[in-house]
Amino acid sequence: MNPQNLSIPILVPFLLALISFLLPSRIKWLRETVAVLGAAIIVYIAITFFGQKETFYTLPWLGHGIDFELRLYQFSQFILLALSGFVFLITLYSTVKMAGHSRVREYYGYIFLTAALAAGATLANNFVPLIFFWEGLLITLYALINLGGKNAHRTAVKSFIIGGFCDFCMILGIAILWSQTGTLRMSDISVLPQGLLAVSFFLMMIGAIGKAGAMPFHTWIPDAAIDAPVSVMALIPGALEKLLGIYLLVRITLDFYKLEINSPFCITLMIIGAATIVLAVFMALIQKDLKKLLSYHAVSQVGYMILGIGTAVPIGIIGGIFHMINNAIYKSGLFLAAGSVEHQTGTTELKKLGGLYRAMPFTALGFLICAAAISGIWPLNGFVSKEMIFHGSYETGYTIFTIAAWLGAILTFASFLKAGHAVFFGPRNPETPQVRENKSPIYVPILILAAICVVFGIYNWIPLKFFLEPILSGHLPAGETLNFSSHALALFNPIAMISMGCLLLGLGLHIYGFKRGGNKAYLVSEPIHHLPVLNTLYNWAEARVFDLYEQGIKFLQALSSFLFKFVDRPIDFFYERIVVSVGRACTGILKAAHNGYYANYLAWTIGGLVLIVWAIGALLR
Amino acid sequence: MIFLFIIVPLVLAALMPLLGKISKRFLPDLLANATMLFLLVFSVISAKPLIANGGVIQQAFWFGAPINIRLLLDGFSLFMLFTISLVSFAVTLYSIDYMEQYGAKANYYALLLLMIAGMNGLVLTSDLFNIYLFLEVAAVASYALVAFGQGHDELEASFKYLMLSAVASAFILLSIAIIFGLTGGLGFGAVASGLKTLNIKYVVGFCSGLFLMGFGLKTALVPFHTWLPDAHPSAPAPISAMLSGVLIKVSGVYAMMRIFLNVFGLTPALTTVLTVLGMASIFVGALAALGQKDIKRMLAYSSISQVGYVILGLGIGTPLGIIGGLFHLFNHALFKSLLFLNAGAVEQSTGTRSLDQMGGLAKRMPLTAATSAIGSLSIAGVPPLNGFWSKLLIIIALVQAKMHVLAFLAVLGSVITLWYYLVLQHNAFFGKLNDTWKSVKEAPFWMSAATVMLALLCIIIGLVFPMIIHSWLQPAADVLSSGVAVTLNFIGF
Amino acid sequence: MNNMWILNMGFVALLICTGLYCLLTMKNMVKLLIGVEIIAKGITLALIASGYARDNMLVAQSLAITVIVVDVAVIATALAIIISINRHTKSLDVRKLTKLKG
Amino acid sequence: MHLFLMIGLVAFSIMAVLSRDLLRSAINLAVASIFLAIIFFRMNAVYAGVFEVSVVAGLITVLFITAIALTRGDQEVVENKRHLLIFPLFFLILVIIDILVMKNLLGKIPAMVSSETGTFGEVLWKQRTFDLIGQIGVIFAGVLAVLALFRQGEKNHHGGKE
Repeated sequence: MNPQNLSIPILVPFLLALISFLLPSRIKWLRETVAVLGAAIIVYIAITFFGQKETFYTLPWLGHGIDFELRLYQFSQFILLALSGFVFLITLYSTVKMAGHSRVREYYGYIFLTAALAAGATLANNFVPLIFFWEGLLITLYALINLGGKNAHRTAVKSFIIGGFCDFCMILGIAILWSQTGTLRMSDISVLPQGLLAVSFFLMMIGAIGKAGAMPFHTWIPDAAIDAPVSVMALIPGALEKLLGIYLLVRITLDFYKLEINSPFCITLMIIGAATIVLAVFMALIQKDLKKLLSYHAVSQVGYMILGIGTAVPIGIIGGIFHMINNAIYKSGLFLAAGSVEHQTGTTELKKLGGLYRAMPFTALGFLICAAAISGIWPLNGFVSKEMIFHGSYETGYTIFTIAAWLGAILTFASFLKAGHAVFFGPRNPETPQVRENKSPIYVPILILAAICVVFGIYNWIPLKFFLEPILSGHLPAGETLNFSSHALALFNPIAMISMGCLLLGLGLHIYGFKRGGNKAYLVSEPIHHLPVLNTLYNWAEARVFDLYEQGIKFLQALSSFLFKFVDRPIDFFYERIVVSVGRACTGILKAAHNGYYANYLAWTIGGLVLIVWAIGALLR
Repeated sequence: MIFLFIIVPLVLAALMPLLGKISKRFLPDLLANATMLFLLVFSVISAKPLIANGGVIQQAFWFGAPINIRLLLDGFSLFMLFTISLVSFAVTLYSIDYMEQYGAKANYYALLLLMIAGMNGLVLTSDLFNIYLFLEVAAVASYALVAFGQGHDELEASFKYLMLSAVASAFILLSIAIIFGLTGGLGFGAVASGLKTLNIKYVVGFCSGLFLMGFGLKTALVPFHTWLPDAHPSAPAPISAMLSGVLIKVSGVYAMMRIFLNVFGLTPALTTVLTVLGMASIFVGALAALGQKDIKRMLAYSSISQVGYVILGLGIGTPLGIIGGLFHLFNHALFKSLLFLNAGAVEQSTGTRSLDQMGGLAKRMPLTAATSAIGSLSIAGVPPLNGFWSKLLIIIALVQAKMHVLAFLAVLGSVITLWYYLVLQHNAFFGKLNDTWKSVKEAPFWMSAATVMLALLCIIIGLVFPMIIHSWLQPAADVLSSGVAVTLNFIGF
Repeated sequence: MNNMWILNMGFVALLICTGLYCLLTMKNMVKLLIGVEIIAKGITLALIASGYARDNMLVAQSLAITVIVVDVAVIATALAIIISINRHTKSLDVRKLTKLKG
Repeated sequence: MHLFLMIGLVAFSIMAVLSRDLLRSAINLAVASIFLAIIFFRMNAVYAGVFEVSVVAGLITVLFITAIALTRGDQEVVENKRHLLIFPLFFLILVIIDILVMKNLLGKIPAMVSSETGTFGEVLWKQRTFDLIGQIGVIFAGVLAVLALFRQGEKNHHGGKE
């Protein structure tokens, strides 16, 4: 493949973004047509790139090792394909969902810009372009959230600051890495995390998991679920950020740093992963809004991926990556289904919904398959990847993490039973208006995603063989081969049995809660909500006590009022009285000096001449 | 044929009044823009490959016979040609809509073309006297263009400009006469070799003092800057852009640096004087700009300040300093013309230049506000726009040359720049929309096209500046930093 | 020959300083222009004197003629400006031209 | 003789500056030009001399007189009488400095030999062709400048700020 072609996946979406910004809004179907066709082109490009040989492309830029370098290899091909697939589906979906939005022109422009930047971040083989694209994604995310409702701006700022913090950590980490290794080319770096490099590992890890939305950098996602357009949620926190964040995390743990199994770094990752799974799923369980519930799951599932990658055993890593792609598929499917419901009923509050499966059969079908997949029901893809992660974490010997993951599985299933039950089954809520199925551009993407869930589950050798095993192939001891498909769907081993047991437990929990809640599906989680200790914790969580961002803001406010009184005022006094008055005095003198008299000006000129001639004479001596 | 750079605008300037009789607007607009586009393309496509192996001297032909016009094209002059063509193309584009209100478009374009012919001639010549001559061509055209509005302010500004400029030209010519009397030659090579054999440093010092004053006045270095805050704001906006964007650089910076670095050779004394003058300009310009209420006058003072940076960078004389200075020269040409064009758009729409009366115009003129914000941020040196990199290069060069105090002061000047540009941007475009401007409209198409083009260039160059430095600035800086040696090679001329 | 050049240059200096005095102190705009003209004379003289000293008369003459032509253009433009100003202000006093300041 | 002509030149220039009537100033300037022309003739600069007489003493004086006539009749600007006192003082100091500097320089500037051949026309045409282009440019510029300044406002006359 011609190396120069490597910039095409970046340039084409960029051009499309420009076109979208410039297209006149008068012609009705033009913009949608262009968007869908453009997205199709992006997918086509990604397909042609798939399966190519490893290719490098270097464009000299700043010199000193800071060049515009791209690299196409198995992993980035795969991510690129996944990215463009999601962009296509979301664009298709948006043609109906976003049609009435007042700023739809900007919407498509930013979507394509996001696609361009994400492709750039995937292909980058030099840290500086990587940072460039990475930061660009932050800006498009900010812009896209801003397109939402009236509180959107606050959430957008929140996401921007949290993302900015994580990216800052990453840049710091990269800087340390650069100073230690002397190169910025990503494919050249492979070091042992010792001393300063360990610090840089942690910093870069924060950047990666922060992008993926793990605890404690997740808090903007539930807020954005309410404020941002749902298609944005499906695309960015649902799919893109997971893909990119986990992609970078895998690069860090596999390529840049050589990690030993059960080294402190791996343990840290596993702790973060397990904590994210459990805490987020507890939060998800009690949510009474479908979109918010989904967004907490988006966080919780990241925990599985991080846990899987943190195990550092091949099956765990593959499981983590597989879970990343699976999660992106069913999570965007779920978000899109939620959007579909919202599009018809105007709400996503569980209380106001019910019995929609008759009216919206396709949406219901898609939602159920995706929900089953996320809960890990045999034989869907979620089951396969979760099993691999369970196996991986079990192999490390720290069973506690496996147990945490199982706990997460129980509650995930319970919460989706609740959500599915409340939205699609049970009696129709009299308050909701008469609804019918949406147009095909809305449910087709959902069904496609659901179909992929099934295919990747039953025929799991397809993704495993074509997408995932090549990634690890370079990292195995010689002679060993990978073959996971044999036991991927095996039900009859202890771990799978336990998982299945967990699902039964989840079902039991649901039935118990349903009975207790007076046969109201949206109340099924109340028994857990009102458990003695948990209740307090939940109340705190609702009050955002655990939200580092909100707490940070509060702390900053306190700090700033302190600084205002004891530091700022004195400085301000200095500034007001001295700097400004000196500046004003200088300005005043100069203004008075330019008095408009020609003779005065000429005198300056001649005086200057005399002075210069004298100075040159004196300096020559 | 490099000669086309001079003869094409000159011939068109001669034809313009006749064309104006045939068609009042269309033909002059079309031909002027076509000429600028031609010059721009010509400088990139045709002239650039010529200097692949260093400077060339090209002889002009008249009906097949060689005549005694030998033009020197090297990296430095090509760089200036490119800058002139680029800015003047934007300016003519802008003039299509803007100059409607003044009438006499043909006459206007003729003067503009003459000014460009003068600048191109100045840049391409290799003869001291021709420098003076073409400087006067550009200057006479610019006097008329400053006074083009025929109002009281315009005339007053033009008169002061003319009278001060005449003195400056006189001193330049006096210095040339003295050098002619000493060496008997006028070509760069002859003068450089003559001065080398004569070894009379005091007289050369005196002459460089005269040149410094003369070209310094054209450049608007403090204390020779006094005409600029009058003349640049009074001119029609495209002319303000042209004067601030290129004229002060070509007739001031280019001529000064060509003579000091390539003919006289830079001495430590000159370096000291240049850096001190540059520093003084930075601060006087910036502080005076801070107190301005008139948007164009503020921009004019800011030109003084920014040209100070250029002189500071070039005055250090180290290769990096020269690159930084030239890069800043180019960048300043871009964003200052952008800002002047924006100010013109605002003035045309609202009828005022006073910052106090504006406010909230971003809502009514979003494109102007956006491009103006880009220009302001760029000139204030906010990364990653182009102005940041050039200032950074200058400051690094100062640190390398062990002038730490100057480096600190340069940073301080940049802070003041940011300050008053924030004031400008805030007062003009942001904040509450003044009720008077409820019905204000965005600038017409060609005006917006010109400003958007310049704003995009600011961003693109900020991103790809290493390429610009490599392909355009490095040859120019090589010419300057090789000093007198490069001129002595052309001694046969 | 050289001393002749220096003598001439002395007179050139006198002429230029006279012109500068005129520019610095006079009020009438036309008078200022006369000052410019005197400086121009000094410069022309300097050119011719330089050519004379270097036995380069022909070049010096062509330079001097060019300078004179340039001068005419400048003076014509300046007079046009002065007449236009006079139409606005009905005055020739340069000290009243202080509207632009600060 | 040379010295006397020089002194005459300077004297008439001074009179042009100090004279309180503009018309007389202009005429004094023309006389100074004629002195300069004679100096040129004596220095073998025939063409320059002819040009000086015809253009400077002739054309520029005519321009001045036209301008003075066009602007006359409005408030006359009368120069201060004090100049008659101040200027001689200034001039005396100037002459002293001038003499001191020149005396210092006498004989110090080394000579360079350069010789030339050909006629004036050849030099102007063959050696300094580029100057002709510049001259054409300057003349154009001057003409267009005057045209631009004296044009009658078409529509939207911009200069209505009186």
